[in-house]
Amino acid sequence: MNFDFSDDQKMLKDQARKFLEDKCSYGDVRTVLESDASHHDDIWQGLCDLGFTGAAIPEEYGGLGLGALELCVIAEELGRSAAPVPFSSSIYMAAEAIKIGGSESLKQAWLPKLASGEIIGTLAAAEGPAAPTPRNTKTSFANGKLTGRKLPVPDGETASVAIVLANTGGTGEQAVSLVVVDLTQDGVTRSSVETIDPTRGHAEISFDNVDASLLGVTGEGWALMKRVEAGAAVLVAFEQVGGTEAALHMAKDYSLDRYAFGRQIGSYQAIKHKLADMYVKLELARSNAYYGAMVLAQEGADLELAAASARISATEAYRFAAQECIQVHGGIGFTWEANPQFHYRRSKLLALSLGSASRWKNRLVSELEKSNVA
Amino acid sequence: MNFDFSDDQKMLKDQARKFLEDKCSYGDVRTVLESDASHHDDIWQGLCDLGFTGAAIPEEYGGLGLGALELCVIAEELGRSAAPVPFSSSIYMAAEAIKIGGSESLKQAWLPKLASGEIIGTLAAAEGPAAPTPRNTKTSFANGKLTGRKLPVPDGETASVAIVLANTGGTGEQAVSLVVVDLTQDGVTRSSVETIDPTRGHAEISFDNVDASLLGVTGEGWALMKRVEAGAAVLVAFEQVGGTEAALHMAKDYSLDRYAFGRQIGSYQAIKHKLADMYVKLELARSNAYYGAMVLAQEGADLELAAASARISATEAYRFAAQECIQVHGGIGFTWEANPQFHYRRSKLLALSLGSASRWKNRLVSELEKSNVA
Amino acid sequence: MDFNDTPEEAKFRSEVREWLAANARPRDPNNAKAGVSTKSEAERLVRAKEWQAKKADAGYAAITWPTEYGGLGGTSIQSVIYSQEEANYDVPRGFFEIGLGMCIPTMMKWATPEQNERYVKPALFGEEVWCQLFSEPAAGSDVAGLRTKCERDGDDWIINGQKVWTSGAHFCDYGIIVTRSDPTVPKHKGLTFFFLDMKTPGIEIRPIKQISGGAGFNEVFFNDVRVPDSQRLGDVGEGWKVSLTTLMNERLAIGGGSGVDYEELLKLARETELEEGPAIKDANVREKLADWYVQSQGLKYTKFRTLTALSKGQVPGAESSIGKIVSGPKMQDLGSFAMDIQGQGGILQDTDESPMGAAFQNQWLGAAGYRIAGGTDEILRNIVSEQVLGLPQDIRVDKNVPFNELASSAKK
Amino acid sequence: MDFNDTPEEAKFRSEVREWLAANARPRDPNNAKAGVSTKSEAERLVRAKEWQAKKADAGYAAITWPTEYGGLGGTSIQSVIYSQEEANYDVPRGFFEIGLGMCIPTMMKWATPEQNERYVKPALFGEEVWCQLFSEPAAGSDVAGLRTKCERDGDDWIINGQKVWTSGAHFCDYGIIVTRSDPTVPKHKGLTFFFLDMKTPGIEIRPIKQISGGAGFNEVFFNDVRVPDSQRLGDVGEGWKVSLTTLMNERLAIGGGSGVDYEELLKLARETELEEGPAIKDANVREKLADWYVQSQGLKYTKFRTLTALSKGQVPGAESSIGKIVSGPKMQDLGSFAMDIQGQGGILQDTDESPMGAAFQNQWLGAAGYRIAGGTDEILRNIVSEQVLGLPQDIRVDKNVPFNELASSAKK
Repeated sequence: MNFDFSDDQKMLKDQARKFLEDKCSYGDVRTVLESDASHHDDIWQGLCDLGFTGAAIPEEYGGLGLGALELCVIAEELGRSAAPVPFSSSIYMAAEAIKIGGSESLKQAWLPKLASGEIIGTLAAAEGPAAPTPRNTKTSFANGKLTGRKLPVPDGETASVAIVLANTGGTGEQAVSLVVVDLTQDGVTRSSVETIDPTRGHAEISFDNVDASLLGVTGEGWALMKRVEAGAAVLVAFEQVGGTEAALHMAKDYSLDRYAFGRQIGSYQAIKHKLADMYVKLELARSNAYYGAMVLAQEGADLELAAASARISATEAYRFAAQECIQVHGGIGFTWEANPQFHYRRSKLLALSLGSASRWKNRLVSELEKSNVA
Repeated sequence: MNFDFSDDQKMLKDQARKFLEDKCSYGDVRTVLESDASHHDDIWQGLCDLGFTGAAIPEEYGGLGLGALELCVIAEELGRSAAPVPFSSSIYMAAEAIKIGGSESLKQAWLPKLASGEIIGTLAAAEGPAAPTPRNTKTSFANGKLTGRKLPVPDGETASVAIVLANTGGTGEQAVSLVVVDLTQDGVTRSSVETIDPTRGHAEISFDNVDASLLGVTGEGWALMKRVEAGAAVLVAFEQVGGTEAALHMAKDYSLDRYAFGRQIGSYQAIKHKLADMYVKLELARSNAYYGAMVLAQEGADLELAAASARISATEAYRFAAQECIQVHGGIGFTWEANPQFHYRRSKLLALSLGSASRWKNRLVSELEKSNVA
Repeated sequence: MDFNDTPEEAKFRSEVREWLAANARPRDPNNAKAGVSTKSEAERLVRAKEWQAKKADAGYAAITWPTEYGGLGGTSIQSVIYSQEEANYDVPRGFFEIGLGMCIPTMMKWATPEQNERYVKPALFGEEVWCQLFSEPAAGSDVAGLRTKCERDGDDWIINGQKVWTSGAHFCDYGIIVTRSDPTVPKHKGLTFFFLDMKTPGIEIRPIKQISGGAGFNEVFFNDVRVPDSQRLGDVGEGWKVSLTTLMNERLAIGGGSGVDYEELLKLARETELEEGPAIKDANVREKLADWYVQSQGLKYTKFRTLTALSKGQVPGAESSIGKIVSGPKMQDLGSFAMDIQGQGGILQDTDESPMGAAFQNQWLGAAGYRIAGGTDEILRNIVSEQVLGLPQDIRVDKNVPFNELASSAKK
Repeated sequence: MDFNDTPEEAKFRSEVREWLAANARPRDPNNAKAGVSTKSEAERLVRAKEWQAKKADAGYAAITWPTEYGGLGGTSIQSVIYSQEEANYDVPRGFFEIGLGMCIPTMMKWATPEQNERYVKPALFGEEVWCQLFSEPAAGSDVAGLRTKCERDGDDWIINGQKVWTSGAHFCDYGIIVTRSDPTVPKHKGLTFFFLDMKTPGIEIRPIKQISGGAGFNEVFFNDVRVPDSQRLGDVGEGWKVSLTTLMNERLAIGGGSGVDYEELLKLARETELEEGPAIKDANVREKLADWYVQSQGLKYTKFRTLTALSKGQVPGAESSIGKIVSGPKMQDLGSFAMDIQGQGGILQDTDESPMGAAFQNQWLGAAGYRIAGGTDEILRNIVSEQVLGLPQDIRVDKNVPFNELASSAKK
C-alpha cells in the first residue's frame, strides 16, 4: 500500500509552500482585492520562473515533463494561500485541454507559451448565470469563424488564448465543439466583470466573427470538455483541500488567541465541535482528492467518478471551513480588514468554477448507474 | 390578532392531558410494545367514553359536533403520550373521509359507530414498500366488488371498516377511487405485520371479491384522498408537535439529572445547543401547525399548502427531537427498558404514515407554483 | 382562531391608516424589495428627521411611552399595528431605532427628571440622534469584558479606550457608554455608565468596512474624553446593572431577517436552466424551496403567536427569540444555493448580469455578518437553552476573579 | 501512488492466502452482507474456538505480539494484510476481539510473568475468553466516575457494585475490572484494577436488550465478590493508569461501521417507485446517493492512507479517528432516508415484506446505539478537537475534588 505522494513530490510541495509563504501573504492577496488588477503579476511570474506552470507539460513543448501528481501538490499550496494568479485557467483548463484534445500543431503553437507563462490561457464555457449545456450554448462556430458572448471567463481580461465551447450545429450533446481562439485578434472584445471574489479576475468576452481552430473533433466538444473538467476537478479539489486546511488553521489559531468569559473560546464545545467537523470534512476531502490524483495520473477508467468524488468532498469541506472560520472569528470575521473573507470568497468561487456540487452529484450517480456496483 | 386556541379548547386539551397522564404512562405504552396487542384497549375505551372520538363528528351522527380545532388539541396530547390507540386511523382518516366524501347513507351507516368508538375504521392505500399512486394501485373495484391486497394498513387487524384506494379503470389520476369496505365480511383476510413501531398495530389485508361501496365519485378518489390526507396531515402534525415536546422534555430532564465529569451534562454546550435546536424546531412546527389548524377549521382554500407546511415542519421537529433524545441519554437511551425508544419509533411511523416528507415537499412546491407568489 | 383585530385594535388601526394616508406616500408594491435609496445618507437623515417630527407630533413615534414623555401611553399591540401600517408607506427608516429603542429607555430609567426633560423630547422628535457604545474589540459576546476605562478627575471623568460596532456614530448627537472604573474587582462589578455628547473633544469615529462592502458600523476611539459626573447613569461600579436595561430592550428589538427568500428563489428556479432542464423541475431544488418556505412561514406564524400574546396583554413567551437563529443560516444557505443554481455564472456580482441585481450574492456575503452581529448563532443558542429551557450556565471562571487577573488574549 | 504491496508485503500476503486456502472455506460473494448466522451463539462459540486454535497454531492469531507470547513478532501492516485476506473466508468472528485486543495486552503490561505464562496462551488459542468490565450506569463517557467499590479483606479484596455494557460477559471465562478503592481522593486517584474469574461466586450476569432487539451486551452485578490481591494489576490507587493501557488499545480497535450503504440504497432506488416515477430519477435521491458514496469513499481512502503509514512503519496519524464520527450518523440517516423512499410501507420491519430483509429499518434502529456505544458522537468530537487539533479541555470541575464530594445525580 503506497497511497501517498513520493518524497520528490513532497519536496516540490515544500518548495511551492515556501515560495508562497514568502511572496503570497494575505497582505499580497489583499493588494489584488483592493485594486483593479486581474491577478498578482509578481507572484505569477515567480510561479512561472519556478517552472510550476510547465510542470505537467511534456518536455518537447517546453515543460518539465512531470505528471498530474506534481500539479496536485502545487495546487494544494496555491489553494492554501488563496493565490491570486491565473494558474487554474491557464494550466488545468487551457493547457490540459490542448494536451488532451489538441493536434500536434495546436500543441506546438500554444503549449510552450503556456508552459513558460509567457501567455495566459483560459476556458470559456458559461454564457451567463445558468449551467452551460449543449442546449443553451449560443456561441457558434462555423467555417473557421466564432461568434458569440461568454460570461464569466476566468482571467478573461489577461488571457491570450481561450478554449471556447461553441455550437457547431449538431443535435444533443453533439451540438457543441471546443475551439481554440487567439484573444489578441480584432473582433474580440472584453470587459472585466464584478464577481464575489475580486482576487481572481473574470471578464465578459464577445467574439464577432473571429478566427478559431477546432480542438479535437467536431461534435465531440461536450465529451472533451467533460474530460478536461474531470481533470481540473481533481486539481481544483487540491486547491480546495489547501484552502480548507488554511481556513481550519486560521479558525483554530483565533480560537486559541481569543478569550471570552475568562476562557479561550477554543475551550467551548460549540467551537471545538465545529473545528472537529472541519477537520473531519478536510480528511475525507483529502482522501478523496488523493484517489482522484491517482486515477488522473494513471489515466484510469474511472476518472469521472473519482473526479466527481474529489470535487464534491472538497467543495463541501471548503464551504464549511471557510464559512465557519468567519463565524469563529465573530465580529472581526466579517470586516474587510480581516483575512477570513479570502477563503469565504474563494471557497464559493471554486465551488462554482466547474459547475455546482449538484451538477457533479448528478454526474457521479450517472457513473454509478453505469458501473454495475448494484 | 387571535392566533391561539380558545379557552374552551384549552380546557379540552387539559382534560385530554390529565386523562392520558393518568392512564397512558410509558409503562402503559410498553405493555402494547411487549404484547401482540394491536392497541391498548383500556386507553382507547377511555378516550371513547370521554367523547373524544366523536369530538368533530356532527351531532346528528352521534358526535359532539365540535370542529377541527378540538381534534387538534386532542391530537397534541395523544402525540405527547405516544398513545397506543387507533385514533388517527379511525377518526382522522376513516371518519373524516366519510364526513367529506360520503353519501348520507354512508354517513348514517358508519359515523355513529365511529363516533362512539363502537367500531374502529381505517384507510388502506399502500400496497407494499413504495409510494401509493394511481399508477401502482393494483387493488381493483368493479361492479361493487373489491379485489386486491393492502399493506401496511394501520389498525388493520382490529378495524371493522376501511376506506380503500382502488383502481376503477380510468387513466392518470382518474384511475382510482375510494371505496368503503366492511372488513367483517367473508373474503377479507388479514394478518398482522411487524413494523418499526409495535405500539401501533398494522396489518396486511387481502380482499377477495368482497362487497364495497363507492365513496364519492368514480375516478375522483385521488383528489378525495389528497383532501383527506391534507386534513390528517394537520392533525398528525399536532401529534408530532406533542411528541416533539415530550421528547424535548425527556431529554432536558435527563440532561439535568445526569452528571459527567462532575457537572450536569445539560451544562455542556453540545447538549445545550442540541436542546436549543429541538426547541427552535418545535416552535416553528407549532406555529405551522396552528396555521394548518386554522385553515382546516375554516375550510380555507390553501389547505393543501398549509397542511404540507404543518406536516413538513412537524416531521422534521419530531425526527430530530426523538433521535437526539436518545443521543442525550447516552447508553441507557438505546436500551429496551428506557423510554426514548417510544418517540424514536413513533416519530418515524408518523413521518411515513401519510408518505414521506419529500412527497409533501413536492406537493407544497406544486401549490406554490399554482399560487402566483412569484 | 383568526388573524382579526379586536374591536379596539380595529379602531386604532383605522385611525393610524387615516393619519398615514393623510401624511405619507404609499409604497410602490412593485418595488417592494428594491429598497435601497439612491439618496445620500445625509439627505436621507434630513428626510427622516422631518418624518420623525411629524410622527411624534401625532403621538405615533413612541406609542407605548407615557404621555409625559411624549408617548401615547398605548399598548404593545398598538405599537405593532402602527408598524404594520407604516410598512405600507414609503417613509424613511433606520436612524432612530437604537436611540428610541435602547438609549432613551435607559435614560428614562436612570437619568434625572431634568435630564429627561432636556433629552427625551428632542430624541423623540428626531432633533437629536443617539447611539450606543458597548462592544469593544476584545469584548464582543462577552460585553462585560470591556476595557475602555474611566478615571475620576474632579467633577469629571476621563474616558480612554475604544468601542466598536457602533451603528450610526458618525451622525449621532449623543451616546450612552459603559466603561471600566475599577479593574481590580470582578468584571461585572467595576463598570460605570454615562451618556455623552458625541461632539466632545477626543472622540474619533472611523467607519468599519464589512466584507459585503457595507459600512454602517463604526469604531469609536476615546482619547482623554472628558465627561461630567452629572452625566453618569447609576452609581459608580453599577454600570452593568444600567447596561442590562439597555440590553433588555435590545433583545426585544431583534427581529427576523429580511432579504431574498423563497419567493425570489422560486422565481429564479422558474427562470433558470440546469443541465437537466428547468431548475424548478429538479427535485432537489423543490426540496430546498419547500424547506425554506416552511421555515419562513414558521417564523411568520411564530410572530403571529407573539402578537396574539401582546393583543391579550400578555408578555410574549420566549418563542420570539428564535427568529435570528433560524433566519441567519437560512439567509446564508439560501443565497449560496441560489448561486449554485446559476452555475459558473453564480459568481457574478455585477448588478446588470446577475439575476435580481445580484441580490443572492449580496445576501450570501452579508449573511456571514448577520449570523454574528447582535448575538452569534452560538450565543443565541446559549440564551435559548438557559433562559427558555432552564439549562445551567456553562462553568464561569470569570465570576469572582478581579478583572485585571483574568486570562485574556492581551495578557497571555 | 498506488495500492500495491511492497515485495515483503506481497510475500506475506501470498503465505497467508496459501494458508487460508488450505484451512478455511471461501466466503460466498453473493451472500456478502447477509451475514447473520442461523446457528446458536453456543454453537458459534465452539466453532470460533476451533478456528482460533488453528489460527494461533499458525501464528496468525496475534501477528504483532512477540513470539514468546505466541505471536509472530510481525508488523501492523502484516496484521492488516491477514485481516484483509481472512475477510474473504467464511470464518467465525466476534468472540476474541476484546480479550486479545484489550484485556491480554493489559495483562502483558501489568501482570506477573507467571500470570502471563498462565493466561496469555489459553486466550490466544481460544481456550479462554476474556471480557472488560469498565462502564457503569453512572459512568459512561466519564469512565473514571465509576462507583463499583473494592475493600481490602486480608489477602483478598471484596468487590461490590455494578458494571454495564459488558460484551460477552455471559460466555467469558475471565475479565479485567477497574474499581474504586478510595472515594476520599480525587476520582482518578482512588481506583484499583484487577483481573478475575467470571465464575467467582457473587457475579450475576444479565443481558441488556437494546431497542434494535439485539442483546450482545450485559449488566454484571457484583455482590461481595472475593478477588485475591495477587490478581491486582498495578498498585492500589493506580487503577486509572492501568485502564489507560486498555483504553489506548480500544481506540485502535474502533473501526468504521458496516451495514447497508450506498450500494444498497442505489439498488433500492432503482427498484422503487416514487409518486413521480422511479426513485433513481429523483434529483434529491441522487444528491443523497452521491453524498453517501463520497463519504464512504472518503473513509475507505482515509483507511488506505493509514495503511500506507503502517506500511512505511509509521504510526498512523489521527485521521483514523474520524471513521465513527462519520459513519454513525450516516448509518442512521441513510437508513431513515431509504425508509422514506419506501413511503408508507417504509415502516415494515417484516423481513419478507420489507426490501432486503428490512436491512434499512434494522440499521436505522441499530444506528441510534452505534452513535453512542464506544464513544458518543460528542465525545469523539472532543477527542478530535483536543488530541488532534490541540484545543483546550473543557473546564474540569472534578479534577481536584474528593470523589465522594463531587456533584452527581445520586447525591443531589
